Amino acid sequence: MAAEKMALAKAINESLRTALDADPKVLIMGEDVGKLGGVFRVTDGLQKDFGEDRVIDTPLAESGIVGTAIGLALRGYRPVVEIQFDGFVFPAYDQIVTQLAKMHARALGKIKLPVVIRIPYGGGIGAVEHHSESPEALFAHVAGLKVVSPSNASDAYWMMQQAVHSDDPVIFFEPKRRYWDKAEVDPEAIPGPLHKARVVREGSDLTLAAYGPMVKVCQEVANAAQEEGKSLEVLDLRSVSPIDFDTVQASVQKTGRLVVVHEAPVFFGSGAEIAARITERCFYHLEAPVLRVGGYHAPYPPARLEDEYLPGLDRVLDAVDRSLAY
Amino acid sequence: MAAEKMALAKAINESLRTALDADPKVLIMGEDVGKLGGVFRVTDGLQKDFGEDRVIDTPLAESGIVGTAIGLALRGYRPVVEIQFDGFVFPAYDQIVTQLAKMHARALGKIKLPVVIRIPYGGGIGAVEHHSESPEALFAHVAGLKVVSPSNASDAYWMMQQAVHSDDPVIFFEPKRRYWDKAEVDPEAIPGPLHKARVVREGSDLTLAAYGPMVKVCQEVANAAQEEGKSLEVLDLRSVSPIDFDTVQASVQKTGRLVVVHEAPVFFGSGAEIAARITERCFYHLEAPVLRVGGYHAPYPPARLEDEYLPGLDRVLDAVDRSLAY
Amino acid sequence: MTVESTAARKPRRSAGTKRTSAKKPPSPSTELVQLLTPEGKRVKHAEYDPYVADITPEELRGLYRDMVLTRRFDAEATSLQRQGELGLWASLLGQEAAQIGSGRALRDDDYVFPTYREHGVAWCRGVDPTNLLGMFRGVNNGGWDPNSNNFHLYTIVIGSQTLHATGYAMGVAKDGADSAVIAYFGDGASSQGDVAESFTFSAVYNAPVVFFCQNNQWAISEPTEKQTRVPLYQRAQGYGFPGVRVDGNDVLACLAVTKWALERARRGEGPTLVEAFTYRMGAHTTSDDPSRYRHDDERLSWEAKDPIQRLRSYLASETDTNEGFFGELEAESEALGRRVREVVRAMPDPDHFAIFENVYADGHALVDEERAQFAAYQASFVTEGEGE
Amino acid sequence: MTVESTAARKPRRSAGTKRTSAKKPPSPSTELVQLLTPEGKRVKHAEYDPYVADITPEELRGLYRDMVLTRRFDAEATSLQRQGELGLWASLLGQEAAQIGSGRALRDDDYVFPTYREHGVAWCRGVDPTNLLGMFRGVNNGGWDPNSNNFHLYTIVIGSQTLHATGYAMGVAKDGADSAVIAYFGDGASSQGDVAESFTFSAVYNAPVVFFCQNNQWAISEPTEKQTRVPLYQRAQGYGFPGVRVDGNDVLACLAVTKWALERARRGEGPTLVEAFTYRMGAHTTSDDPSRYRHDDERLSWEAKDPIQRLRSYLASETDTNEGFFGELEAESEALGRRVREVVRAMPDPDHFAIFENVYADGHALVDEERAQFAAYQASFVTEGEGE
Ligand SMILES: Cc1ncc(C[n+]2csc(CCOP(=O)(O)OP(=O)(O)O)c2C)c(N)n1
Ligand SMILES: Cc1ncc(C[n+]2csc(CCOP(=O)(O)OP(=O)(O)O)c2C)c(N)n1
Ligand SMILES: [Mg+2]
Ligand SMILES: [Mg+2]
Repeated sequence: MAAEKMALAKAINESLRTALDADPKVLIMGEDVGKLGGVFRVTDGLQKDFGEDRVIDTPLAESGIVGTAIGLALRGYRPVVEIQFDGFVFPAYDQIVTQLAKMHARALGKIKLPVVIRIPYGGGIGAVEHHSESPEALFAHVAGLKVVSPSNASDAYWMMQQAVHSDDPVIFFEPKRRYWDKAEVDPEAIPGPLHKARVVREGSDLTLAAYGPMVKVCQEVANAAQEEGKSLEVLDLRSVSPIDFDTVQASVQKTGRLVVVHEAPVFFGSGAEIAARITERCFYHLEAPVLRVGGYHAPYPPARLEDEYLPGLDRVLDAVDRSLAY
Repeated sequence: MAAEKMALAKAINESLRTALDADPKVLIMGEDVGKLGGVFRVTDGLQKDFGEDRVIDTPLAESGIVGTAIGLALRGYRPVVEIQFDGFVFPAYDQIVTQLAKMHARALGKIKLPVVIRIPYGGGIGAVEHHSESPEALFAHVAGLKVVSPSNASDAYWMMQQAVHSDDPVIFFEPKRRYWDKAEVDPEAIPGPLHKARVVREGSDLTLAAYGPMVKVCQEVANAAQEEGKSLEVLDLRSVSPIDFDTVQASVQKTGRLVVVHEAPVFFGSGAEIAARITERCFYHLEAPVLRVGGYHAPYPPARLEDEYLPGLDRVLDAVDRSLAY
Repeated sequence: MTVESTAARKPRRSAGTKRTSAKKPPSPSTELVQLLTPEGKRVKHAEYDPYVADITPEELRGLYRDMVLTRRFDAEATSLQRQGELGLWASLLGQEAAQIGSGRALRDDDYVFPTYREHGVAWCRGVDPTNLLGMFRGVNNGGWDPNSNNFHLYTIVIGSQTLHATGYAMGVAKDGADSAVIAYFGDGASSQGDVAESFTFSAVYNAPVVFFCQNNQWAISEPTEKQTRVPLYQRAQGYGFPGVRVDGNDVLACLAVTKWALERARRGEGPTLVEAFTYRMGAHTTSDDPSRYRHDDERLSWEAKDPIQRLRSYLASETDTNEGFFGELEAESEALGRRVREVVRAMPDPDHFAIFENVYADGHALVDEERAQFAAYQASFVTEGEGE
Repeated sequence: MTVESTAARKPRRSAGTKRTSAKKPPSPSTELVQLLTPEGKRVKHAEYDPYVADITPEELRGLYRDMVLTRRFDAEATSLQRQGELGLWASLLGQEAAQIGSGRALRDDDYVFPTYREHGVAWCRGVDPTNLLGMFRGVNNGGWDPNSNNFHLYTIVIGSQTLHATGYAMGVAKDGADSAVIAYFGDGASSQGDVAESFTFSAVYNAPVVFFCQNNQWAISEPTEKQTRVPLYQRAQGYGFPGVRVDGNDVLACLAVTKWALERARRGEGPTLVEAFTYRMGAHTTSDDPSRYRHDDERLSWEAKDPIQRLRSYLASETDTNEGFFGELEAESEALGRRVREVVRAMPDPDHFAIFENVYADGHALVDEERAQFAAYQASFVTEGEGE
């Protein structure tokens, strides 16, 4: 595969294809991942090319999917599991939290759990209930899991490669509303470390930190702010566990201000952890408290209200203004 | 029942007895809650006095317990469900998060879900794996749930009364290592609101905020600090969702310093949310960043290591010193 | 010492040898309860005939009407989705008999726990069909009061509602009432742990609940063989209650079998599993493209078993139903379609503050705080003219 | 119109009327596979005799020895708990035949997924019994390498391991290997959704796994009737694979039935459920007090069916086993007890930094940061003398 412009969903598809090709132990599992290619077509064509033994349509039972993936990992396989939508990961939560996350430690390191759990997440696609949630905090709080989320096709390709190669369980959150956004993917490039944040855009007045679907919003915010003469630095965190606090710290020590943006509810969300830790690390540099923009403490609303619920250009700009007003 | 000194476990037992007596719709459900009276004897004697129809030994299936409790609530019952230990709530997590928490909103308010889920939680009792965890953050992040934790017998009695009367689902975290601690319980007293924090001890130099099992530790810390001439204010938050930020704010505006203490891992824990919000509310009052003392980002360790893992007198004092050093 | 060596050893099979694959479910023909053949001929059934013995032609026409109107409503919703009025629609096309047969077996005081596809059952319960569209339009997550028709909200997380139904039925038993509860779920759902747990709980507590599985043979793109290697109705046996497979395209059989199961529940005989063997004639939802995973001939073969056509044949040949009935029904159908269209198009978007409503019954300080912040934020956009 | 009125209506029962309660499971006698009576008499069984047909007296003595030593180890652990050397112990008292019979049916290349009570199976796998004590002492959460004896770590969350076993078995089948996997679980565990899902997955993928349920009739304080109203082995049928109930106190029958099930798996015939009908003679764990919920006579009646005594009777009356064997075994037993005692008492507490070890295989920045903070904090306690 040569360097090519492709959609984020396609980049993950290509990355999975590369992984299946490179290692016979890699498996794809999930509901409708076979002939259908998944409801978002992320696994399109893989069963056709790699067979039903490696690209496996499972019974409709998420605990069963993750539980058997654990067993397959113990047998030496490297399963990449698809959860069809964010809101349907909870039946598997017990297996993820009490088994997948803890088994390596339980065995004093003697066994490894190279399982990737892919979860299309977030809103903005006008879907019905349970199809637009952002539950990443519920995984980041749990030791033993790594949690990542790419914001663009190139990262999606590379981060999936790295997730599959990781000997730890990785919860791989895919920003579903960006599935169709295109970017150049170069499979020959040498990627940076999986959990390293990326400075998307340099700036001097304030730092915007985001991951997954909100990176694009933050870029738009930075553009809009620039027109008003404000210089915003935009960080793509890429990883929610661990979080690359060093990169955030360096940025905040330069700008003195930080706004964290995510779709998940603010209460007990990623923004809380980032605010707490960065305030501790940058106490004398901060000219304003770290502000958070995210979902409200309410169930994800029906589609016709999601624009009000989700952080968008205006709400982030509002937070930027409030921060700069300190 | 006259005012009486009793253990925290007994106070909950009495509170459940009062609730069963007062309202025929109140039910107790869980594994071993009947003849055995639960593994901690919190439901001791209730089945004998109220019968198997109201104090129900369930099959060994937590999703089933919570799922049927939801159904019973829809039929007009008020189930109080016991999860045997913190680490065993996860099979029920899907029912709690996607159904119990959201059904009232889904029905546009037309149905109510008065379900209490009792969870003995936390460490310090030398138990095996899954018996010492503190998963409260995983519930607080979820809108639709209320999350509380008493620190003493009197609160335990009253907060359980209020939880049973609440028309919302309440996750009731019981500090298992305090089950045997005694305090005066006055069933005639008029309790304050369920989600209001309590100033346990006034002080001027720094605020310690905790809930459940860590309140006692914070009181000991305040005593020890006093001997060194430091005046610490101790808050018992009592509620993790909502959090009584007003009381914390008032205290911090007085002391200028805050240390939050909980057993749960620090990363994405309650301390993060409190630090983020209080920093926003008290930005110009804080003389030091909000510090957090809690569990590490690791599975709860084997019993022989729990003293190192859990926040204790020395670790909290260390944080107090670090805060005061700013 | 190990004893392991005492039994004769089978030679090891070389790596790569295939194991025999899971058996296909046997053909259901012998075990299937059917009262009306696909051609519309009435066949006798010793066990279930009594449950429909005194059904009148009038009532049969009622069932026919229910199915026709449900299908019409469903088609209208599909077309409203195409027009952009709905975000999504889950069609019940082909499952009308299973839903109307079971739905009409219910008494008013029975309680229904549906999935997201029980539009026909909702119809039987008297739920205004336009109420079902709110969630698919995206204006709410369930727009009706469950208690006004004893019809619970649609549940999207697969299988969850079977436990709610079981708990509700436990409550019915506690109350000493003789009503029953019915839980709908699909063939795919049968794999979920929650469904198994609902079997366990209902059996142990002898709860008056009927588990009504519409085996429409597909869970999105997965055929039933991906969920089970034996017919699903057999699942019940291992939990200690009866299971029966009924022709899900035969409204009379569905009516009879569901009545039988409900009466067992009322008599205190506990749960029953009814597997209605039917077929999802359309796509899973309007977002789905079945051409990726199934052949058209399969669907065509099921068209010959159409639930509406078979009752129509029966009505036409065995009862006094005249053409006028069909003509009037056609007109009623069109009127229903029109009304649905109009109501949906006029359905207002929810007020923005609805985000903060009904999160809690007793209120929550954070919700209040966020609502206030939201109000202030919204107010900051007041246009200049308005501002002064 | 509703059709509901067409079937004869049963009169409503007045509120408060009790429903018939769930049926008790029928007595297992007829369906129970037994090769040795409680009195130690060998009974014939056409189907399962072949699996133990060529067993030698030597091998029978081996089974006896396994059971005696396992019981001795178990008793030692219980007493170490009483002495404060262990925080907790889950005794297998009474379940020796179920565990040794099934454990000795395994080949070295088979894989075991235990609960927290399979000390006898661990023994058969060659796991050093003192390794099992680490987690009960609180020095680790599972102290052995699962792959060195194909014996997975103890799993405490009820039922989880049945899915791991199923996945592992799917992997075995993928590899084209002819080994098998065995998953242990209890009667209480049978209610967990995960166990049901493992039945579904293993059936659909035809995975070479044996589900070995030790029905010891209690889940802590709950008798089996709280989990099911029919015998548990019947559960399998509804998922499309065979289930069989074996006398769990008969080591020979457990050996034979497990061998049969394992060979089915090896031949590519998929999963089997074996229910070993046995009895938990002691408390659930050392923290439990069974006097609160069960009568002593129940336990006493099961003492007459003791698994060890019955094989001893058989050995004494039907084989050439002399007293010397029993005497030597007694001495070996005592030596085992002594060794266990010594090893446990000498077991060191883990290094404090073990908290941060093995959280991740590939490392995690936060763990590194917290480890460093912890080190600095620990170092701050260096005594003055050491400090300079
Ligand atoms: C827990 C969960 N997992 C996945 C989904 C996504 N999903 C929606 S419908 C469906 C298939 C359901 O199949 P079936 O139970 O046969 O019902 P049918 O749609 O055929 O009526 C799936 C996988 C879901 N809604 N919930
Ligand atoms: C998910 C979960 N819920 C509850 C518990 C607490 N618990 C430990 S053992 C046990 C009873 C298990 O009974 P059974 O499956 O019959 O096994 P046995 O202990 O009799 O061997 C319970 C409820 C647990 N370990 N895991
Ligand atoms: Mg289906
Ligand atoms: Mg048991």
